[in-house]
Amino acid sequence: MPVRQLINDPDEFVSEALQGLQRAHPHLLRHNPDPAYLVRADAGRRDKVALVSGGGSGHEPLHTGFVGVGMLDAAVPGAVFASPTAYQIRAAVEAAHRGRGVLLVVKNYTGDVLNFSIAAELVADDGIEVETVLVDDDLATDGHDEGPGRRGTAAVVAVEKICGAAAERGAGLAEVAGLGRRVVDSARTMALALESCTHPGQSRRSFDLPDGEIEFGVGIHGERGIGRRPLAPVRELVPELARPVVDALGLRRGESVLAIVNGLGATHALELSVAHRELTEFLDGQGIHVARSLVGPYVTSLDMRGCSITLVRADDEFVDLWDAPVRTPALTW
Amino acid sequence: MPVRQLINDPDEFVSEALQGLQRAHPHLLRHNPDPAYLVRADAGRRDKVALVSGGGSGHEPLHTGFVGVGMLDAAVPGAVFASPTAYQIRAAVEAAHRGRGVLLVVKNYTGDVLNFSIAAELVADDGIEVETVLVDDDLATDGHDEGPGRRGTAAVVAVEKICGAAAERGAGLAEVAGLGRRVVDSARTMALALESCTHPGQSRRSFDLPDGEIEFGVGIHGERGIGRRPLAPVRELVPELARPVVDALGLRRGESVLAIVNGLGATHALELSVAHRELTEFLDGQGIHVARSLVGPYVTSLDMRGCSITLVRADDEFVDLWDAPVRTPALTW
Amino acid sequence: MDATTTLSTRAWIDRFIAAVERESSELTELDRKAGDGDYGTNLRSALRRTAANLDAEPSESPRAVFTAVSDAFLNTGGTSGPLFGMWFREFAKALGADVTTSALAVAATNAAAVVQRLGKAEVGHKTMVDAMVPAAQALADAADRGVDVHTALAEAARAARAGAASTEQLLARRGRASYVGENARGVVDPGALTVAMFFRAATDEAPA
Amino acid sequence: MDATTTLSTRAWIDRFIAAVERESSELTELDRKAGDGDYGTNLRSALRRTAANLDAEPSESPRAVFTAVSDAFLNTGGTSGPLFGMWFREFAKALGADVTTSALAVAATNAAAVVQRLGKAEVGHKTMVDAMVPAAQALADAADRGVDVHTALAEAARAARAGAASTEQLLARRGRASYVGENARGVVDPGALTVAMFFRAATDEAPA
Ligand SMILES: Nc1ncnc2c1ncn2[C@@H]1O[C@H](COP(=O)(O)OP(=O)(O)O)[C@@H](O)[C@H]1O
Ligand SMILES: Nc1ncnc2c1ncn2[C@@H]1O[C@H](COP(=O)(O)OP(=O)(O)O)[C@@H](O)[C@H]1O
Ligand SMILES: [Mg+2]
Ligand SMILES: [Mg+2]
Ligand SMILES: [Mg+2]
Ligand SMILES: [Mg+2]
Repeated sequence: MPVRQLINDPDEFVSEALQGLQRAHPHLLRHNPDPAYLVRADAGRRDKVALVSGGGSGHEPLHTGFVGVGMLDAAVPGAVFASPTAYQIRAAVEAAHRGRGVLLVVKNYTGDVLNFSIAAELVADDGIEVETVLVDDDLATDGHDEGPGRRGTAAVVAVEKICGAAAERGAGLAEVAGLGRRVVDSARTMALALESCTHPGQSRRSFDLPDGEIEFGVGIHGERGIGRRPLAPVRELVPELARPVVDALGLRRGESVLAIVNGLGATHALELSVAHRELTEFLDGQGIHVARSLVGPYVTSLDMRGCSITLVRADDEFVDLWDAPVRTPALTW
Repeated sequence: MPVRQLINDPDEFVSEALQGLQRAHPHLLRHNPDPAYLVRADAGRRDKVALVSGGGSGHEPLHTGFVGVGMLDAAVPGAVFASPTAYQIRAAVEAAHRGRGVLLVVKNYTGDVLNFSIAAELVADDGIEVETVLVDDDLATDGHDEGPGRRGTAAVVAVEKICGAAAERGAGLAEVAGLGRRVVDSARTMALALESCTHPGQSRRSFDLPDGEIEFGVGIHGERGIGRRPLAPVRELVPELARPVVDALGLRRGESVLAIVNGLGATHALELSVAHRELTEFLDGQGIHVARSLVGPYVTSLDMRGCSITLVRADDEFVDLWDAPVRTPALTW
Repeated sequence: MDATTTLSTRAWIDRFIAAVERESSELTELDRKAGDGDYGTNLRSALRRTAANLDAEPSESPRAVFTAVSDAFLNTGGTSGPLFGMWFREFAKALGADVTTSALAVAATNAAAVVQRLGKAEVGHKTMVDAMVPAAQALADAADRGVDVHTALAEAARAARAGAASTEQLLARRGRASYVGENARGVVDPGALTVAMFFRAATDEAPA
Repeated sequence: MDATTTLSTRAWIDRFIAAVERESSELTELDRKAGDGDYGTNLRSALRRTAANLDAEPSESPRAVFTAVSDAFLNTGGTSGPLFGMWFREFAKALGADVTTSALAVAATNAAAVVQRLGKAEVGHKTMVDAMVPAAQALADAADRGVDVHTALAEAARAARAGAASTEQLLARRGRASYVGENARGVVDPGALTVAMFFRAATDEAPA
């Protein structure tokens, strides 16, 4: 018995969702069915550095929900939890290019890195200037010297927002890329799951948790985390997430951060608001100032329950670009 | 074993969430802890009709997420699924009042109707002009002549958006109230649940569904609906929801609607996008034009899985007010 | 004679609170049989808030005392909270510095009318209204006959008690008890019983 | 002599496709033993797309044929799809109107280098690289010696096959097979085997 979902055919799930999203935002988005990508409705105007991101589906609103003014120019979705192809990415980059080069924002996963690198070579051969920002914020995967490095998770939202704002203001490719790398260097994330997730059409969650335990240090593909911990009140769980992030960034009293309290999919808004309250209490206690917060399901892992906490060390430039206007399906201000 | 949630104490859940929401939007919202309500940060300027709504919690972002410019001036949250008190509502109305009267937007539930009516009398005695719009869009509860009438569900978002825009533009109380009643008359909703919800701190879902069945015609308080139906592909389920709505409104070929595809809590964005696709396919087939769509979790029922579909017969005035700027935690354009 | 300096409103409310504290589990039991079982809790929390309000701003003025009672009920959940809040509010409005029989008659008559308007219940629907209306009628009769406040309130208490008792054999037409059909028969409505307790407390001795 | 009109690139690819169709379940079986079991599916879907591309725009030019192959692989998932896409792309770049031994040597050398750069695998890491590098070396040697295309490709095929066979006893250091540790020992790497099949197809007879 597959898990109950609003779905037709698992194989058509992503492409039907793209159609549905485009139809909800016809003034913002254009949908190319094959190869599949979403691009800004006003793509083609030769006026700015274009931002392109993508990756496996199942993380919505990331990335498709961030296409629009002040953020992404195109998003390239793969199948659920699977990288888009290099060919898809190349097509999206070509559609998104607005004459001033393209920034690729790539979460650090083997398939994404490979396909985005290849796409970067292909379009460079076609004469489009490309830079890549690799996002690797996930602290749970830190410290393995020889492996693929830290995974990319919710900090990608900050990278896309801040770089998107700079591009919209007219910054050049090198500047936007440098900014993105600075955001990556300034950001770390830690996540926990109260319940794992289910692939469309499958009948079982990706892992089961014993009574009274949570999974600590999860990523966004339903994989196990770095360990089991006792289920505890959120006022204890949030500091367990935030403390290592503060330490890894070396944040000190008096510093400011952008904070992202991200729902992993099936976490209710009330829960995320309470988690945000606990985060502000914790950071207050550390003398760290929350300059801006983003609270909601932004980088999901299908129907996983739980949350991640991302902190980005914030200077005035970051805050200013964070505050700049943005108009996308999932983020608008 | 209570359901796994990011929670401290069920009794503090709502008030801690209010704090967390306010801290995420300090420039938009002010939080009054006792009696509990949220009010626009710029409340008190004597310049417009004020809109106040509220009801049980557990439906977030409704109503607290809609406080801000161009929508609500105050939201009054009760405990989970329980009405706020008359006293709370009175305090919120007094804080929200901006010199030109107050519109109360009330979902049709016994407790809400009672407490909002009482609050209306109390503040009228205090010399504040008040009008009430009762929202009763839920088709599943239609046709019981003697009972409490249709429940109020997701159409409340359209009422708050459209009335909020008119008030922001300077319309008078009678005009805003009349507009609200016209939206209510033009709107109907139907919902289905794939899985029921769990009260904070409780260990069981409010009802269980047998394999292969869904609950049709649910409301937003975890109560059973009007019947079981077979779980089917979303391309069949969405017309089952939309067809009775089209019929009840007597929508004909060539007419336009505002469409709300609302997630009931734990429904993933991909699923809602696919549901929206199916809705546009269905309405296309009926010759009905979707003027605007809103797709997302707007009126939730804790962690229920499923969706509701609301259609609002749209004229130019509705579309124009729908498009007017809004700036709230959960709705901004 | 109509005036009374002997009736302290504050003492009346204190006796009422004490009576409810004694009976609250029985009241809850009635709501459990024909409702959702939270009645006693709702009522006690309103009255504890009342006591706190009165202690915070002590006053003997009937208006101030009943305003404190009304505010406390309006700050309480359930169906009974707001209805009692509006009921007591009419007492605050109608009673001046002194409590008179005719002012009580006006208060109780307006109060029953407000509750009926808001709750849409008639006598015989098995609600608090079944005690409120006969009590108001008794006070109006007493005012017509010019009897003193103590006698009038004793008559109101008897009428309210009879009204409450009459609910035992009724099927409920309003409130949650209306959902349980025949199962509500044989159960006195706790809201009506509370109204009777309130009037009884007016003329009782102070609690031990 | 170096030029060849006798080697039809299109026929070469057709034979390669046919060979993969015959062996795809064995290839998948190898990936199941030391990976996630989708290798045959990934490869077949790329080659079916190749066939469709070639049928849609028939061409005998080596560049056009290898571009079609490359595009199809770049449009395919998995790790092997994009790596093979970039590998074949170097063949498209290096081969002119006629296929020569020296052009093949350039193609295979650049192609192996691209795959190594992107996949960060060395010879001995138990990947497709273990067949690509010796094949490129064989073609470079053949070009130095000035041997004809058929002979050169036959030498490349032998080198690739030996390279693929060498993976059987290795522990994997790249790709999913690296997650299974000792369990990968005894399993030939399917990517390397595919490279050998590709060179073998160059000089084979057309399939029956
Ligand atoms: N429509 C109504 N009008 C008047 N009184 C009512 C009405 N509905 C319920 N009541 C009263 O409220 C009492 C129940 O109160 P309470 O337990 O607080 O409400 P709830 O049913 O919301 O839990 C009933 O005993 C009855 O006297
Ligand atoms: N880093 C790498 N460099 C070169 N080849 C690799 C690398 N990783 C894997 N491969 C090749 O890819 C093959 C597996 O391909 P495939 O099954 O499509 O990938 P996936 O592991 O993503 O399912 C392996 O047999 C190996 O030859
Ligand atoms: Mg009750
Ligand atoms: Mg109750
Ligand atoms: Mg594989
Ligand atoms: Mg695979």
